Amino acid sequence: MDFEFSKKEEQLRREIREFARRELAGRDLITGLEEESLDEDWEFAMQMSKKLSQKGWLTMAWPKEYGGRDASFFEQHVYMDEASYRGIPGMTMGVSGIGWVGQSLMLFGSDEQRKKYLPPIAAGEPDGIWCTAYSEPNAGSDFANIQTRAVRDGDYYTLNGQKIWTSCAHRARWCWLAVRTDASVSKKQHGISLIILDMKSPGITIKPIYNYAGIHIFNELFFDNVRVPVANLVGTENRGWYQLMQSLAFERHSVAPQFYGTARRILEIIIKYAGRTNLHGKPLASDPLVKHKLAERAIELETLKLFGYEITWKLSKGLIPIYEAARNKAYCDFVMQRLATTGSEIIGAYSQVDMRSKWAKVEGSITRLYMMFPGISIAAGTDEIQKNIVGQFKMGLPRPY
Amino acid sequence: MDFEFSKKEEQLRREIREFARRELAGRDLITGLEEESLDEDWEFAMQMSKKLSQKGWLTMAWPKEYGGRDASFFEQHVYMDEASYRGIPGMTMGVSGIGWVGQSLMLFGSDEQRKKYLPPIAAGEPDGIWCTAYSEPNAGSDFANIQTRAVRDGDYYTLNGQKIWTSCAHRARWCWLAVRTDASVSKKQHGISLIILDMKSPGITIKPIYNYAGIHIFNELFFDNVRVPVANLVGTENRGWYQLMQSLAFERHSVAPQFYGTARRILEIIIKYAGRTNLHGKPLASDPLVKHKLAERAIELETLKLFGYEITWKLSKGLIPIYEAARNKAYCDFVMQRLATTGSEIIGAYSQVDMRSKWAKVEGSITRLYMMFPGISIAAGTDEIQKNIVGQFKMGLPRPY
Amino acid sequence: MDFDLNEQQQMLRTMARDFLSRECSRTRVRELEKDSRGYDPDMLAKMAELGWLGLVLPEKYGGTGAGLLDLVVLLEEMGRNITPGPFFPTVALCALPLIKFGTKVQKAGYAADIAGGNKIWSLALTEESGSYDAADINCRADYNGTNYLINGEKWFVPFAHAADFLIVICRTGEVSNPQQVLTAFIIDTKCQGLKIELIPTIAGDGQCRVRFKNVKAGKQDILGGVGNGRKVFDFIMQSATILKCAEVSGACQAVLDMTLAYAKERIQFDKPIGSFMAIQHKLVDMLTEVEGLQYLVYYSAWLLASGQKAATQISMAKAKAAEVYQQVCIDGVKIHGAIGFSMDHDIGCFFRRIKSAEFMLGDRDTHLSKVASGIGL
Amino acid sequence: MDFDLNEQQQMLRTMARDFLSRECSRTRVRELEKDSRGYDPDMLAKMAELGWLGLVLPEKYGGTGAGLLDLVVLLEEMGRNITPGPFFPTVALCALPLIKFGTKVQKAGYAADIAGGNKIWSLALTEESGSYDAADINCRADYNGTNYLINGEKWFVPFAHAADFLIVICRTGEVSNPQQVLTAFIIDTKCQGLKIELIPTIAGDGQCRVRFKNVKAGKQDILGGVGNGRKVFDFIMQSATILKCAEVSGACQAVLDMTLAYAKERIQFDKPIGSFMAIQHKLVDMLTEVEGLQYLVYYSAWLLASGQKAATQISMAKAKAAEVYQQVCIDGVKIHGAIGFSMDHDIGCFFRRIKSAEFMLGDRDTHLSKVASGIGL
Repeated sequence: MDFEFSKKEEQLRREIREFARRELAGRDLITGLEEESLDEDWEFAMQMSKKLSQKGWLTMAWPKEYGGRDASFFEQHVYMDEASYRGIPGMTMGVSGIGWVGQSLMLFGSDEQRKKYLPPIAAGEPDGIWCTAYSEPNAGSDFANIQTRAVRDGDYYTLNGQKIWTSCAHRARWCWLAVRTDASVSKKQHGISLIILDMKSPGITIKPIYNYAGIHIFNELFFDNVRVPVANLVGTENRGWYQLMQSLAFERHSVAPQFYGTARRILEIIIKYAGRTNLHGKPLASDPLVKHKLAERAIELETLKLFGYEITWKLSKGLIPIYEAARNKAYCDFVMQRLATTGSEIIGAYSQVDMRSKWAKVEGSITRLYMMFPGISIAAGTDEIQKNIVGQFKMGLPRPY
Repeated sequence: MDFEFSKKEEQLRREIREFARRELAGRDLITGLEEESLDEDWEFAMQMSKKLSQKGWLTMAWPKEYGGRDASFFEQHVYMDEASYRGIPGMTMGVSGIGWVGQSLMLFGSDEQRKKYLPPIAAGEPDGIWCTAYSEPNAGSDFANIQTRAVRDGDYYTLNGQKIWTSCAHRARWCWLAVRTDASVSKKQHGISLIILDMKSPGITIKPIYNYAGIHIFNELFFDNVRVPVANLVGTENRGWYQLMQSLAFERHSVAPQFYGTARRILEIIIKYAGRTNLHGKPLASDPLVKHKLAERAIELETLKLFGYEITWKLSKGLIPIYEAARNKAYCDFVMQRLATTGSEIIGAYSQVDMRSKWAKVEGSITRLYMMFPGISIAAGTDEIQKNIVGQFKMGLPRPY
Repeated sequence: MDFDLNEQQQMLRTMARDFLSRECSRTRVRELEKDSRGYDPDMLAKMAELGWLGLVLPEKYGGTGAGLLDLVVLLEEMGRNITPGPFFPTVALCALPLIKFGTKVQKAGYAADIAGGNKIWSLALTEESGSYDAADINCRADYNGTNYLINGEKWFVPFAHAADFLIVICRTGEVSNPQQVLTAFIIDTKCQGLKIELIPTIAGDGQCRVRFKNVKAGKQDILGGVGNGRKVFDFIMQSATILKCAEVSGACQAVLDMTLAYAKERIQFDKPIGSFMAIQHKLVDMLTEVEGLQYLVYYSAWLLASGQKAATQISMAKAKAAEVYQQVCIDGVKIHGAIGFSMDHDIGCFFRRIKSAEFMLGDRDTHLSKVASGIGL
Repeated sequence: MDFDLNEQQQMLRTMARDFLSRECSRTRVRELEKDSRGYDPDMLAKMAELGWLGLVLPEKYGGTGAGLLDLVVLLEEMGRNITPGPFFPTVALCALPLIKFGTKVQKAGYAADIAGGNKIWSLALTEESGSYDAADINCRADYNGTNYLINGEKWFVPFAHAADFLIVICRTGEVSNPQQVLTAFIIDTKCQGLKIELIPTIAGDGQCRVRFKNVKAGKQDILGGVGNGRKVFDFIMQSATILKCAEVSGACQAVLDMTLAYAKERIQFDKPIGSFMAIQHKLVDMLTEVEGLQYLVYYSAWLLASGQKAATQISMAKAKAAEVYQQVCIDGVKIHGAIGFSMDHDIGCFFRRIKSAEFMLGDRDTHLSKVASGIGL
């Protein structure tokens, strides 16, 4: 048993802290996806991505040949945690590329695909920005129900159909797309393929979806006879389902360290707020109710931290943490909700103040989290889906539906 | 909208209070079923039942011809609430008889059955004590799976099989018994009948089950060629399932007012304890954490009170409150659990002290509740079963399994 | 014992549901969130025509003299539809204390304009702290021999930017006994020294900061007598709070209704999602809490309306409302899945208002403390 | 970073699991609950033979000189099996502070007998209030020039009735600074003026009230020096608490295991009940909390063992242990249905111990307060 990070990992943490101090002075803490919404935020995030790439951090766990530096899973963990804690925009480059597209291409992609698509991601370039389109109006939790068709026609597929809840589509150069290539199969999971879509292709319509806090993260995508070269097929035709499952697992691996970083920062901000804010002539921080709520949140965060450590440790041992990723995702959602509600109780009426207004408290972090947590918790699979995975893969229980 | 009890109902409440003051002085508060465990408690409970009958309260909502006095549902409500609050043993006479057997016989029983079985219940006699045997080792939540056979043989049924979790069997004169009279049916719900079993019949073995707090409420019943006259069949052979559903609804109707009475008493006892007990030199009652926990419990109890009022009001209007009864049962379980855990946090280490020991605090009420609530919550249908009923009957949702 | 609405209340409910679903669709609600006024004067005028603004005002002032329970029914419906605008501050926060504490002259001068929908009112009570504890009122009104001069700030004043008059609760005495030295004033928003700014909120629901710099008030502007502000405050903390709870209760019902409908209609894995036990039981939990809240609101409103002690039950209702509304919105959005998270969906309108409902007239902890003292702690 | 046990710990775990499942079946646990001693001296002797009682004692006192983490592993296994008896008070509550604070003479005099299983020890700390706040220690030890005279009561002292020695924490100074004036004494239970009574508990787990009436203690009986009781107290509140958490963590694992097994095997509606979503997701929630607790226990034990600041994390673990153990037992019993409620079923053994685990060494609120101060509140 040993919970110590190595000297090298601690050194990395210090460098990231230093980088953030230098680059971010005075900027508000913006959680994750929100940077995709406004042009000025996105522009800043892209500048940061470039710099993070130059520091060698953006895709550090990738092999050198693809623009990484063979860093350990623990170093990557430290990056995710610390960069999230510091709120460095661009740290995930719109998520898809460094989150799962790169790793998936390394596993299933052709040599040509790796050579073409990986370097711009590693370089933090606009050409390395990806979106991921899985969901459709009738394929949410029941994800295998994909209807968007790709019909083969010589060297091309012709795409028709609709995707929804595609984050970053309005920023992306490429799309990691799940389509149905065989509609004749009896089992829905079969006949699905993964293809790479050039977002500049004619026939794509992007329609923004504003979330209920007015933030533009999601989009609808419509495909009207979009032509995609067959060379853009990833892996084997009609075997996309299994690749998808793997991609989703990659996605969930980084959830815990990343959200832990953000949440720890927010908790610290609230604690400071409680220390300097008086009510009835006493600091909020001296109120037993406030103290106990925040102590409970701190315990949840400490647990989340360890769940994050555990998954990284398992990855580092060459294990494939399936249930752990689903457990962590569900636990993150729980922790987020509790932190958001507790935070809002502490800042009180100010939790309804627009997060970018001059009257926002705690850098708008609580209002932002409160507005975003239900959406984040739905993304990458609902609570129910995650718990089903744990029930099946860890506990050996039958599928509950 | 009017939430006032009538003068008559308020008068009844005062009389019950008076009765309790006179009869119970100095006795500990014993919740519900526990009185069945020890002989001396049971004897006292039977004395009380007799007196309650003499006061005209025991079966007051029954028609006069069966020993009742045609009292309103609201009067019965007041009785359940106030007698529970005062902790009057014997107030439900082992539950079955006044809880559902009587009402069921009025609905489905023959004239002869009513004449024979109802008067001893109304009179609070030992011959009016019933137990109810539905559950079997493989028929719990899946209640239609009953295997105990009653095979017709001329004027008799011959019983073979096993029942379990039969409360009060060791005290009962009669048993309200669900058996399978037709094993050839394809749908399990068919082929079930309700019969009245004389507990003195040869071939019955009663095996006590002590609960994990060492209290004897439940029993196993074994039937070895027990002969039951066909005249003891209730209603129509093989139609017992529908009668059972109705009996279960009767059972759940009184859950809310009865538990509310007990819980209100316990909450008051804890509040008083918190007022007179010092910690760190201050009364517990001045600790914001204690205050807020108890305030939350008080809100839950107030909600439960209103749920109880609502069901009585609906019954009084001639409605058949099905989902309301299930909702109240599930809500009671929730409230019980919260009250037990909060109570134990307040009395602290004393919550583990045997409830009959001289060192028990708050009359042992918290320890008693804590030890009993999981069992009570399983009796008359688990949380899952109750919520399924609400989902189907109120919300129009499909059965979830 | 009777849980039913009476005939008049049933009619009012039907009328309100019809009117609001026609005039105040959720699409309209979203438009009004972006509108700088935050409400629709025409809609307000129609409400006045329907007699809603004067519902609880005596007939001699142009009202219909209905009771608190009728207003509860109406506000429940408004909550179902959200109904942005100054109805709540005018009627619940101001008209009731005006009728209760106003002098004949004040009532004669102001009430008819309220009933007619000609004047908008609001209550300036809480301050920068957001607290609804009387001890935290710092805004001062000092008597200079002829006038009171009001100085200080009030925060989160709903629709102050649209209001003609404010009831302002100020400290007029020394701090030694902070509860005894409050006074309520009626202030014309056009008066000198008053500055109103809109606070940008997530729901765009027209909450304002109001600053007072030597704002003059005469003796005739005092509501309820000098030093009696605590009484006015206590009255508002009961009557307005239970009305806010009625609104929240209606909102909870609406969220439950739309979520249940969606759970029946949304098919995943070839089944409506409402048939998955985890979803179904969540819906049942929502129903239980929403019904419980509704009954608690009715019960405490009835206690108040029938002149019984109601403070503890009202605080119970407010604490429960805060909790239930938040939980129902969160579960509702999650059951809706991604669609519930989009600006175009109605459920977001309710989600954005969670915190406004929670903090106006006192947060959960404030009311839990009141409940605790009510039960003898 | 490594979550794995080392080889020695893995061997210890295997050995403990084998031994305890053989020697300490749950049927045996139930028998011991009814036994007036509350434990089995033969079992204890065997544990001594296995080297468990001396596990963390230095070799020169007959111990094996293993570390705190090894003891964590062992106590986790004991928690899985409940293992009634004075192992915990002797080793976790007393041997560790004896080794840490004892004089050479004390260690030489007492340690070998502990390692050999010849003497049983316990800690007399909390009093009638049940509080683990140092300020609530009222039991006094007054110096009369030759001896200290101890007067007062200690409550919930585990296995005092079986103990040969008690560590007793007393107030030896004035009340002005209540935290600074504590002293720990080693008291022979055969001494005059000491009265021990068994408190009947639900779990029959041998907790006692100990009364002191002019019990004499000499300077040589002081552990850690006069006035240094607070240090002893703080040490125990960390090391013993994390060991209690390890025990609870093991118990939680056992409850989860038996509940999961039952959910797979119990058929209702022609399906294992674990396939109903509401049950399955409850099991998943249990797993998540049980794993979280286990890691938090390992982590804080590692912090302590490696000489880092550990107090906050230990309090986190204790607060979480209290919550998780209760929840897992309640859900476990409910999933078992009626059978889980019967005296013959193993799960009841765990249920009966919820409150003992919760309150020994400080309840949830006590530890949440420590966490709060640890995070800067």
